[in-house]
Amino acid sequence: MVAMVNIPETAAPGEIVEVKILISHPMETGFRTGADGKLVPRNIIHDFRCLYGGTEVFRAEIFPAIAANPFLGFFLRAVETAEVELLWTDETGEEHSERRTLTVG
Amino acid sequence: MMLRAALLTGALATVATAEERRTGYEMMSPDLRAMQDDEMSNPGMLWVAEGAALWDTPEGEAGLSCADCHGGAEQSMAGVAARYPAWDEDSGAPVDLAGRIGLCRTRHQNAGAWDRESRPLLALAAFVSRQSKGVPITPDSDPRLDPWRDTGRVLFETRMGQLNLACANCHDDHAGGHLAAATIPEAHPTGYPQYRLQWEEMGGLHRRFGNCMAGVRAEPFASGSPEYIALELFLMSRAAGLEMEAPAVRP
Amino acid sequence: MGRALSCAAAIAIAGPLGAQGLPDPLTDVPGDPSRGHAIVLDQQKSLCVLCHAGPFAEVPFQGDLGPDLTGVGDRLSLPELRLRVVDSRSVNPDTIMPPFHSLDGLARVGARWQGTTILTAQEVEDVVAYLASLKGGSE
Amino acid sequence: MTPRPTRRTAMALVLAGPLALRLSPASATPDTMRAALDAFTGGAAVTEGRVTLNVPLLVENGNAVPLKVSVESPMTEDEFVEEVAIFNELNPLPDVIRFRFTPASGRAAAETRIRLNGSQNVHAIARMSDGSLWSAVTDVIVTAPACAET
Repeated sequence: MVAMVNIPETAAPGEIVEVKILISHPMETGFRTGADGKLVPRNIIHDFRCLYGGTEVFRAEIFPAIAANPFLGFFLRAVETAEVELLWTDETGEEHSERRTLTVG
Repeated sequence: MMLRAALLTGALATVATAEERRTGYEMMSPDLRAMQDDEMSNPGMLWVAEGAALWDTPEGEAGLSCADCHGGAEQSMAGVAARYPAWDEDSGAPVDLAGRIGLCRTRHQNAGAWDRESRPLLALAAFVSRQSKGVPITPDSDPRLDPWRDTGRVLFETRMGQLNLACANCHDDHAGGHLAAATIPEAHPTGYPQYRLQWEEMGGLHRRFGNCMAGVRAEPFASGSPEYIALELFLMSRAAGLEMEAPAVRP
Repeated sequence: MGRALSCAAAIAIAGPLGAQGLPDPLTDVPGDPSRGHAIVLDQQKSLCVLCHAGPFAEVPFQGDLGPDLTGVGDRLSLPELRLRVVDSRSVNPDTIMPPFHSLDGLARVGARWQGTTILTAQEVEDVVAYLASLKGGSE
Repeated sequence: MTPRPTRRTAMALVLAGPLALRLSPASATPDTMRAALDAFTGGAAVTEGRVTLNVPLLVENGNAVPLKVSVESPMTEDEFVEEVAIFNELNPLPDVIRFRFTPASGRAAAETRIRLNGSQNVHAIARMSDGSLWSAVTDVIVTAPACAET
């Protein structure tokens, strides 16, 4: 699964930085009929988390009303050099992640 | 013939008409333009990223990647999408960019063909087209393409389907008008493959042709058919001078 | 079907006399304006409001490619309306209005639509009855 | 050839009709959304304010509508925004997304793109760390709804 992540590489202590992510995913709603006339099974990313230094700083509970190839933007306060980990799960149950290091100083 | 004459009258005429013409981008809301302009926001960039990875991936029995022959796409592919479709000596016919990538696979990589609307082909085409972003469309001047362009023009102006409409009825005569809420664009193929919100994914120009043909209740031609290649050649000539913007975002 | 083709033939003859329209109803059942109203608003079937604005409060987005249908019943007689709905090419050969009840000269019609007109003869009568009722300003 | 409208007049044409023709008043709230909203608030009072919800007034396609939400808050351990829930009126499900913030978020703001099945109101409700609830509502005109096939 392709994802594009944008997090500043460096930040000053206390600075609030923006995190953006674009994930390749159909976000199949479960309400759509396919060519065979049957409902296409739901497959959405339903849970998204952001850990900073291992602690959850942001989370999103996601419903089928989020667009295909979902885009999320949010913030975190830079306090120390640590890993920023973005984790998400879809209906297949498999967890995906992207990691970036945020250098603070 | 008129078209060919127009193409031969030189650069000044081309520039003047390019200024009068408006791409679909210019007709979009500021929000959609922003979605296209910001690389982190443009969903088509996911395909570009996949294409960049595929460019360096060895494929087929030859075990060759695109990069093995072409080197860095930033240099070797710059402006290429703005010149296509181009003449293919071996088949004695024009090929579009997706067709050329397909021929590279079968002729040089000894790999199996990809469907024209398959994800990897769209991804590679998006990556190659991206290398022409901002480059003015400059149709190939090979005279062997001219009869194809003429055929494309005829197709553009031929009424088809139960609704009995030609492309030109909407995109020449009524561009800027409204079909219900939708503003009719001039149909310049500046940003293909493009991310269409209606599709919720990337798709090629020939898929878009199919949408329009189904819209007028006509029997679509096949993707990659000589008819669509001819139409693509005509539309690219008609759009000469407009800047490439792949991957475009459209409603 | 035979009816549609014979209409097309009639129009070809009527050509220059298009202003007189088609005085004879296509069916024995008089057009029903309320059914016609529903057909005009149907964006999958008649597609009328994709191109025409009119006194249709139910339709938030109306096209502007054809003339506004407000008061069209004052401007055109019933035979004139019938002729334009059946095949507007008899009035203007370059019209972009689809021929709603003619198969004349169509090319490359999709498999799903082959041999059928956009509207049946009765639907044309219903639509024409509705359009004829659009009088005065928007209601 | 008919004269082509400029971009500005084209937008004006699109805008002219629908604003006058919108049927549902801003206060209209279908039952399913009201139920979902009540489930989130637990029936507690919601005050309008402190929440800024940005959705374009008019969108060409409901399949990907940009949405930005932010809430006034110092975002300290003592006082922060816990959660912002977004609701809609016309999709099959009233829930859209729930953003869960922490003091470490630094700013109670987030953006995403949503699907909207037609012109409607979109609601945002924020729950603060002190339990208070704040809201904003905005209406969107969608010219081609999500799920519609052309």
